[in-house]
Amino acid sequence: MSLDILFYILGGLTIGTALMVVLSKHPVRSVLYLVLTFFLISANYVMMNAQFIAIVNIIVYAGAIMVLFLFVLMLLNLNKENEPKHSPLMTIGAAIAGGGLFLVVVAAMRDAILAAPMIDTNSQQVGLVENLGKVLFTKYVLPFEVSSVLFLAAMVGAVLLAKREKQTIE
Amino acid sequence: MLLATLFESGVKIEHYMVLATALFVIGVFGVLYRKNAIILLMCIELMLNAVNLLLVAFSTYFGQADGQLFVFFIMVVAAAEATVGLSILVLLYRNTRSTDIRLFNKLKN
Amino acid sequence: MALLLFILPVFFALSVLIIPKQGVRAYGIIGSLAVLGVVIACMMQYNNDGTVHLFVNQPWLAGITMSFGYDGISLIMLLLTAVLVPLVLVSNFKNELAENRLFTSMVFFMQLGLIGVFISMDGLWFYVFWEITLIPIFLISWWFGAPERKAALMKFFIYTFVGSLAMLAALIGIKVNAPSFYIEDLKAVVFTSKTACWLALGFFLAFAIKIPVFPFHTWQPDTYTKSPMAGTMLLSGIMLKMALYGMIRWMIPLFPEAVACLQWPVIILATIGVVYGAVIAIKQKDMKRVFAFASMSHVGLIAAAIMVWDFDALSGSMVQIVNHGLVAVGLFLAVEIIERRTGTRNLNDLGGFAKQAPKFAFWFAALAFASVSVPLTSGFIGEFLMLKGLVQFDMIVGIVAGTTLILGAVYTFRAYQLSMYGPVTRDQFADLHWSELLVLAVIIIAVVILGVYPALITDFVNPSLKIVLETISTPSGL
Amino acid sequence: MDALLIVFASGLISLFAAFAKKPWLVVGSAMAGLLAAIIVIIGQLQTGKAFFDFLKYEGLAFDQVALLFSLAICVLTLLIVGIGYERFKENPVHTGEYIGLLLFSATGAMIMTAYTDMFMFFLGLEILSIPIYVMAGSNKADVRSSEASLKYFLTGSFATGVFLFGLAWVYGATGTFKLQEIQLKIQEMDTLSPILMIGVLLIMASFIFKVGAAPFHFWSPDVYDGAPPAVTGFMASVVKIAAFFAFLKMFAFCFGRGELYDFWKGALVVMIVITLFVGNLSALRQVKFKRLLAYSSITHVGYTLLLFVSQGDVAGTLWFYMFSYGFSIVGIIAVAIAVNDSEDRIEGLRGLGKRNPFLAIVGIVALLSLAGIPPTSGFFAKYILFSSAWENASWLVIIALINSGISIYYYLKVLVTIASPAEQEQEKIKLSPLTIAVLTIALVGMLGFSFILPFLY
Repeated sequence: MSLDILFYILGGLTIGTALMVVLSKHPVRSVLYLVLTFFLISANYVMMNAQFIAIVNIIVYAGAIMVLFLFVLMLLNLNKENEPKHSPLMTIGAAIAGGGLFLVVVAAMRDAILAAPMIDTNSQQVGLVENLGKVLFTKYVLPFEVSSVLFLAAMVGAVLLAKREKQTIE
Repeated sequence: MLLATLFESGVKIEHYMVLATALFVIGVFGVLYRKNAIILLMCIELMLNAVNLLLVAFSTYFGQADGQLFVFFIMVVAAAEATVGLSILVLLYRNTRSTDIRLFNKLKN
Repeated sequence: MALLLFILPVFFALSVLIIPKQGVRAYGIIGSLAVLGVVIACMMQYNNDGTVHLFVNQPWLAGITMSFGYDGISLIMLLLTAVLVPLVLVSNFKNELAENRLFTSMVFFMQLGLIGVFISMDGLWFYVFWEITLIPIFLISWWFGAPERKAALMKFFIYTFVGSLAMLAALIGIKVNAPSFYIEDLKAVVFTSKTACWLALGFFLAFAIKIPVFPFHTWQPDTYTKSPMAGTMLLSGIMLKMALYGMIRWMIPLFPEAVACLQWPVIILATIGVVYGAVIAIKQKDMKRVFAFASMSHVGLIAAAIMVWDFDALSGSMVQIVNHGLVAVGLFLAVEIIERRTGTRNLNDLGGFAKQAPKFAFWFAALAFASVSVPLTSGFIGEFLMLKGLVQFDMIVGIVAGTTLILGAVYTFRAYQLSMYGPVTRDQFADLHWSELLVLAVIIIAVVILGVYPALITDFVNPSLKIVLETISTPSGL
Repeated sequence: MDALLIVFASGLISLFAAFAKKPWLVVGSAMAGLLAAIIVIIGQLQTGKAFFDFLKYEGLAFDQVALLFSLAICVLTLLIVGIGYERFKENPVHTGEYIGLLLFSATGAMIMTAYTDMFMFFLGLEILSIPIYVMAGSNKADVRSSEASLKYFLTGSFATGVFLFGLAWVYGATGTFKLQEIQLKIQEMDTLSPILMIGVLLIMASFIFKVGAAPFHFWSPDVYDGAPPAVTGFMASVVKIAAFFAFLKMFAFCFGRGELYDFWKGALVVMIVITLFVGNLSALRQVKFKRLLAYSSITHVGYTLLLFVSQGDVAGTLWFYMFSYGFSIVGIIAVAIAVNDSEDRIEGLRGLGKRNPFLAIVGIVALLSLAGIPPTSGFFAKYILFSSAWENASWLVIIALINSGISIYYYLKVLVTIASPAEQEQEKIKLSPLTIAVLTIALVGMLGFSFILPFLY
């Protein structure tokens, strides 16, 4: 029963911080709320016994990606409230679109038929590093290798875009 | 292993499905609502995280590692996307001194 | 041998682009005469049993077959094309246009398309060549037409293209039920009469726009007046005939079930066109417009006669197709001769040329007589046979259509009289250049010979017409 | 797999070759790599053997169809590298990065043709997209280019998010990421799970986003307009081929079960109709050349979507259609690059016939092919496409034909602008031998592709 309550608290907090990301006017605050959201999501992962993903989530998202965001915000000196008022029409439109999507998905969930769970011997250990590593380096070794192409491309692209040209300085 | 018995103890997969959907919808709402490109990027990250949550929930439910590995790859891609997205923003900021997407309308007739 | 029908036009169309400017004139005429030679050789070889001689026949992509061949009907159309193209080139001999490489090249591409239309025995190839003809004629008119041509030509292109799309839809519609696009395969498909009517309507729309039949004619006068003379000649001389040929070869044989529902509407529309064209022609000031509407009137009669689907009427319409092709080219040349010398086509500004240019007066008069189908010209035979068919079909329709004889005389001789007689309006009017004389003489001689001895055409086409008719008179499935 | 490795390796080599600061070396190595890949693919098609056959790899299967699509991707990338060379040369510092990214993107496209599980599909999609986001903004001094890049990036990654969300639901309903198993699981279901339907719908929405069909097309005119022309050509040809084939594989193979098909077909049919009309009617009033191309490409997306409701050899039809469309795009983009009008007006094409007759001919033929006028391969492709869709959706084909009729107006407008003489004398356009070679290939492709094709089978 206590777990139930724990879930509701965690879930409520997650949604709350996520909403704050969207609603807060100050970009830096948004970033910080997002970091908080990621921590809460990680907590959810731990509750689901997916420790590895929980750790990676904190390292990659909260640690690397969000720091990058913060860094860019500071670099561009964007840490001020410069966003003008939204037109009410736009707000209502966005809210209706989002709400509609939510309702449709939740309605579909109500009589959802999931695939049969195939909990077998090592289901308790599914989220542990050892198990994931084994699957990753046997079954999914090719995607793993291929993702290096992705990183290479992203790296080259980022360098190409962010590098200052000589003529722009002159 | 108290936590591992979660699914037997009352927190159902449905709860996570709703939570993930809510997070995703907040992300979508943010993309439609906000005008600052950097915050749009953050909202997209939020959407991806909602997907991750959903996948992990399914993966645990099925007792199968594939879903969690997919999450792993989504993180890889999210990192790459964030890098590229932020460098595009830096580039644009250099040209326009702003990240407000409403200013980017040079392409209209 | 018959493959040369494709190879020669392509060869000349491309090679003319790289030869020196002075040679273009002669080169173009030589090329078109070479094609004429090939066509005549094909006619010699043809044993006149009325069947289709396929010289290529093999399957190709996605149910399309490479089937090309000819029978009597195709050969007459080929001959008409092959005769008219050199005439068009010769009639431009004095013009700078004839020196133009692009122009000559486009004429050859046009000829390629026309030949393709007449020898395709595969539905999709028919469509392909049908569309191909559109591009050169459009470019000829676009590049060399009157200054304010643009809107009219756009209208022309879009109109005809949209019509063709209807035909494409109909073709796809039949093909779904047939193994291939080969004409015999398509003919073998049996439809309910409702489907057949819809599909036949698709074909009819394409043909009706090109012919043009009454409510679809609005593109025609403007396009004719804004095109250069060569373009107008090609349009009215041969391109219209594609549609008439298409009716005989494709529309009715493919959908014999649809004759019942299409016959009356088409005949009525065509007959309205006959009278309407003639009446409008009488009121025109612009000479080219007179003959544009006249052409609509004449061709409407042919379309009506084809829809009667009677042996004599068909035979007559074949004669009239040839006759109208020749005469239309001649009449537009006459207009061009006047315009070239005086700079105007307005009938009110013209007059008195008969005294200054007696040779021109004579040949133009001969053309006018041929146009109104006096006996001894081929038009007489053609119109007589067609009207006979129409009267047999329905007395009232026949009589209404028959008024074309009287109305035709009115507008033709009005145009002739206003331009050639009356007070002299120009200080000088040079008589015919030899190239113009040649064209007019060839046309008149051909028309008279065919008028005296129409069997030259009818003997050739009748066996084939008989076969086409027979396949229909026993509708499969009934 | 061989060709995939070759293309990737030549992308790497191009990156390093750039240190020599000689653009021709970079382009040369890229083209050599692509040529080698083409030869390898053809060899594999002929013999059925590949060097890397002995490796078993999860997630990729280069079967006959995948090889054919890879071939199309390599050929078109080769042509686009060829026509883009002049522009790349202007900025020699970055040639290596441009070409390298283009080749990486082509690698991603090839992965998308051969994927058998969602892992590879997703990675392929991203490897395809991320370099294009960058390439769209590669004209760094131009704000419009950066803007195009941002718009493409935002919509692209948003679509990725939507796709993943849909995929997660499909995973929830089926419990697997493998195409084969997903298909099996869906077949086995007694009744369709609602979350599966939600998943399929979301995946379809992301697909509509990615290919730029209405109602999610708003980004594509801006992006096509702002990106450098060669990149626009790449987006219109290679990216579309890969995206269409990959999604076709997914929808026709996995989600093809009767009730599910009826479910998404309904949504798709509506979108096809909207796409056709929106693309065409917006194109009618464009005055800028690349924007016109963008809207016309939206219309073409609409035609191509007909394949999803067609019968028969759908993949073969798609291949033929996209290949001949790709040739036309290469031709028309080459014209845009050569004319190099900074304002990109359609009027800027006036007098092209005088400035360079060969270019004018290529442009005219490309327009005819786009409009689907015989005897260009564009016509035959369109015909085959329409006739395969006739059986299942004849009224949709008639709507598509009506739209072909509308589209003829704006193609004709451009065509006659090319054919008309200019008011004042303009300087002649000189083409490099490389461009001429590429254009000749494209011209042969546009005119002769459909005639060669039967002999290839």
